[in-house]
Amino acid sequence: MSFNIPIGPQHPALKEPISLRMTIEGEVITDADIRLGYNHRGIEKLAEERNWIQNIYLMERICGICSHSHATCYVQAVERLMEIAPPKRGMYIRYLVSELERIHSHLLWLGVAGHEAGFDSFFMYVWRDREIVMDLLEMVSGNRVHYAINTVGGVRRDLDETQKARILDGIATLRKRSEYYLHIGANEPSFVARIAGVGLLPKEQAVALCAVGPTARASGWDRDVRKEDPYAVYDELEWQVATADTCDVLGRVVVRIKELLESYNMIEQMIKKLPAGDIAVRAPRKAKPGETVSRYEAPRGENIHYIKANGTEKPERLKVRAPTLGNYAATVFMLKKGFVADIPLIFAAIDPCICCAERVVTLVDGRSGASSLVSLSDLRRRALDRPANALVKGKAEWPF
Amino acid sequence: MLDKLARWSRIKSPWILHLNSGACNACDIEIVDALTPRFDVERFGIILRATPRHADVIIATGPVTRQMKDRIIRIYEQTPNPKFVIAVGACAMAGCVYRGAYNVMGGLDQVIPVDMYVPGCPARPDAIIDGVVKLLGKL
Amino acid sequence: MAVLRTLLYLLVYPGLLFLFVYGTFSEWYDRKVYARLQNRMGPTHTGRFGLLQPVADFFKLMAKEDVVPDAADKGLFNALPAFGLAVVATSGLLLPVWNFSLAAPGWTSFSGDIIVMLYLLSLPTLVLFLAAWSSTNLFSTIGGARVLTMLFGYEVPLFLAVLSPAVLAGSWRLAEIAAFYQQRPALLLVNVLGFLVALVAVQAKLERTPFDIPHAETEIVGGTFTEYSGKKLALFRLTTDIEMVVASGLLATVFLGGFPGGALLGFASFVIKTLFIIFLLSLIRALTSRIRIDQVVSFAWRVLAPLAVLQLLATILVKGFLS
Amino acid sequence: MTDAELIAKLQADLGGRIEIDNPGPRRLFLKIAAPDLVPVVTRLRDAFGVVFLSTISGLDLGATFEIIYHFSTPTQDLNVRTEVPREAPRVASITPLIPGAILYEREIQDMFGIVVEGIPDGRPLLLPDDWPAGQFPLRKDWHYDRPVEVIPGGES
Repeated sequence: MSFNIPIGPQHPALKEPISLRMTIEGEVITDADIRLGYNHRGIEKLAEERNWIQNIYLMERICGICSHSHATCYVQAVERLMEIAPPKRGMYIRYLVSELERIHSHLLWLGVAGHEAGFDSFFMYVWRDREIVMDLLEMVSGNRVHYAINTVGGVRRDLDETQKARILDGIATLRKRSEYYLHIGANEPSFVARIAGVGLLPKEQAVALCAVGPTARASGWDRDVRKEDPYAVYDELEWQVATADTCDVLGRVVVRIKELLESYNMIEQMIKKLPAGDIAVRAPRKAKPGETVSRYEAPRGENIHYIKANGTEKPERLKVRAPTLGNYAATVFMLKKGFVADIPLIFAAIDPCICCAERVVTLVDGRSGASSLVSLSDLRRRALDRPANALVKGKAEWPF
Repeated sequence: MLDKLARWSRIKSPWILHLNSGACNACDIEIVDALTPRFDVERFGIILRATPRHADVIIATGPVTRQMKDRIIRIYEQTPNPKFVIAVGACAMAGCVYRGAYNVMGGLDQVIPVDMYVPGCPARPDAIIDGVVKLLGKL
Repeated sequence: MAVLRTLLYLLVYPGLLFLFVYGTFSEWYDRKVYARLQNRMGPTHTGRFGLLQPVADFFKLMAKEDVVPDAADKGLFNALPAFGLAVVATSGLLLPVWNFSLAAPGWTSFSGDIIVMLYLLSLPTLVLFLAAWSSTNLFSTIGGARVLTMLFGYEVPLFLAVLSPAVLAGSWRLAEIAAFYQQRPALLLVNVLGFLVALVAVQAKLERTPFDIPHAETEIVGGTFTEYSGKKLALFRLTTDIEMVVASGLLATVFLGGFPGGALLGFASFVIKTLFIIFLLSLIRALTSRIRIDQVVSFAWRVLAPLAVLQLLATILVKGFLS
Repeated sequence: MTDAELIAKLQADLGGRIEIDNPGPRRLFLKIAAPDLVPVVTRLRDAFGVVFLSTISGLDLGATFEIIYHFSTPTQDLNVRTEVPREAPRVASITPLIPGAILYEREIQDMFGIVVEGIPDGRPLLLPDDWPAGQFPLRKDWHYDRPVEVIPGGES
């Protein structure tokens, strides 16, 4: 017989209000429906009543973990509208802080993935090491989260020699620990048993459902905005996009740890190449009429800001699309064939930032989706003969 | 003598329930951060519980969005009696940046009675621990 | 005089008072070891080294308002915690700790008490299932179903592993088994494999981390205890603590050669051996992540059961070789 | 391929139906009429490999609503723009072509009241359940009264 279990809006696995409605039979999920709107604060309406500088602080508070990425994406768009070019040193510091934020966000996610799988010691260790990055960020910007280091036309705080040295040796200890976590994440039998072969998203589905960020890269689709649309500093550093082709949660764990290691050597290159000069340039109060789209690679995926200016000091329209929004269609697809025990893991695998995406809608299920999604009866049949497609696990390294 | 024992035990083992009412999850991460080795709240006997039935102290973050309003009231009523509410972060205190938005009620005290406010955007883990300890001191 | 000893036996030593104190102490010990393994401090500010933390939890829950959901059927819902506690406490009485004489089998230690002990230890699992079923919350129903599925997984290997030393000792009486191994400590090495299997099976019985799916916090909220609060929750937590003590006591008797010496020396060896076993249980809890329900059952039948049968085979061979 | 080559190919292929402007490197804005939205998107998807839809932005220009479809490819960022009259804001749904689009179409339905024909699942998404029908927050002419805040136990 089929249950219909509601998960959320208040649930220990979800740090944020979102409501998942699952119809399950026994332990197999046959139908998924996510209802949002609990987090909708009407930011776009608020943004139209604030001038360019005030909007930076509003943009930062869209999401707590990727606050700097929203602020950077917004500031890039405004600088392009006002046609001002921030100095090189300002850009280097801005993207140094964005890489530090990527490290803190990936470490956070790694711990939460361990917690969802019930591996609390891993969660405690990873979050203990995350404190190193939080101290570095606090030293650079004064606050653990919401750094407010961006301003239109550059950065508000400079880096001196002692801070650079502290950042370098903080990164050194973190690199040692991350290699240890890569070893654990990929080889610890009971943890791998929980994440291998779970939340499957083959590559063509990832492309069809427009998945973004590590979720897409774990299915072998190497889309990274820093490579495609290098906006300032990234084309002067040498690094490569981290991908994996196992298309499951294990792949996402591996991709995120590889991205951590990439961020470490990117930061070291940035600090070595930090040019001299001032860090910001004065920005005019009003922006010329026009429109622009700015893209940024947030820790969770591609972040898009579309801004239209009408010559006054307030934006006429500001549209934000956060990365988690792109992954929701993929999540509903992944949930369809999972176990009840996998729900938090699959959901945490896309590293949902529900407050980012509170403008998101969600796909209901096969019947209402587009032709590319199978109809409900077909899903139920495929879900019920789940053991038949158990060979999926054969490919994944199965410790038992 | 019995209620002295009850008071002592209530101070010494406050079980918390984390409630996010539409926040930007910076304060939520700082609350979870308080459980990790550096700030370790288990020293004071504080454990994060999953259901409102087991909780004594509700730690809430976020400006209450209209959709979350009646869910929060329902959770508040489910918690058994000697219960307290701590509003963590500027959003839970008075709506912070979102004050005046069409979909936001502007602060937790518009919905449920709040006992302790912890300021900060986000409130630091040690500020949250200080809030919990001060609340218990008031008992 | 005998009445006084029985009263003392019932109420104080392996009775309620001792089990309550030692249960809370072992919960503190488990939480402290678990925290230290995670580089954390664990409870420190209630009493010396946080010793009184479980006591504080217990009394706080006793003083809390007791909410009974109207959908649940009241009778069962209220009676279960007390019943669970009673079952576990009686199984505690059978431990051969004190007040038994090897020659005359009295009611505290009789032939076949290992079977009664194992049966009493598997009753709390059914109490858990009934608790989940009677509080008609959706999450606890799933939790209850998981409790039973797991029961079929670990029960048989546990019985096989615990009974193989009894087969070697040639008797079903705990006191005699302990005495047998006290005379020939070398034979304990034969049962090491059984000890490991029993350890993992007890970890599953107590629903601790690799097998804590029935009350998995992140998946099905509170699991079996979602609807319980106040006094009933306190009694349930106490039942799980005492169950841990009694189960590790049973393992100590059978695998580590019981508790030699009179009342005092026996008590010391009882504490040391059970703490050693609880330490091993916390170690398993800290080092593994939770595995899914189908993996638990497949693990139990593909790994635990064959090992237990192997252990039984080894015991029979050794027994044949000895006689 | 560079922007210039793409513009040339687009001009040759889609000809009269689109006007192209190129405000910055790797940014292309294509303006098309509402009815031939679906044919152009199909053409873009099959011939130019434009598969990834980032988002759909709605704009209230007073007399008309403007809907911008932000596509992105590994080399460029194409933004297809259409206009819809305010009185009868109707547009065709592109979810059959690109499954990920359903998310954003439901959102512009919620926020602007633009009716998307053929949308597989048109339930309201973002706005709370008790939101009065017919109210569309992101329209310029929509005003709301701030929820009055009462200070607990004191003057409001």
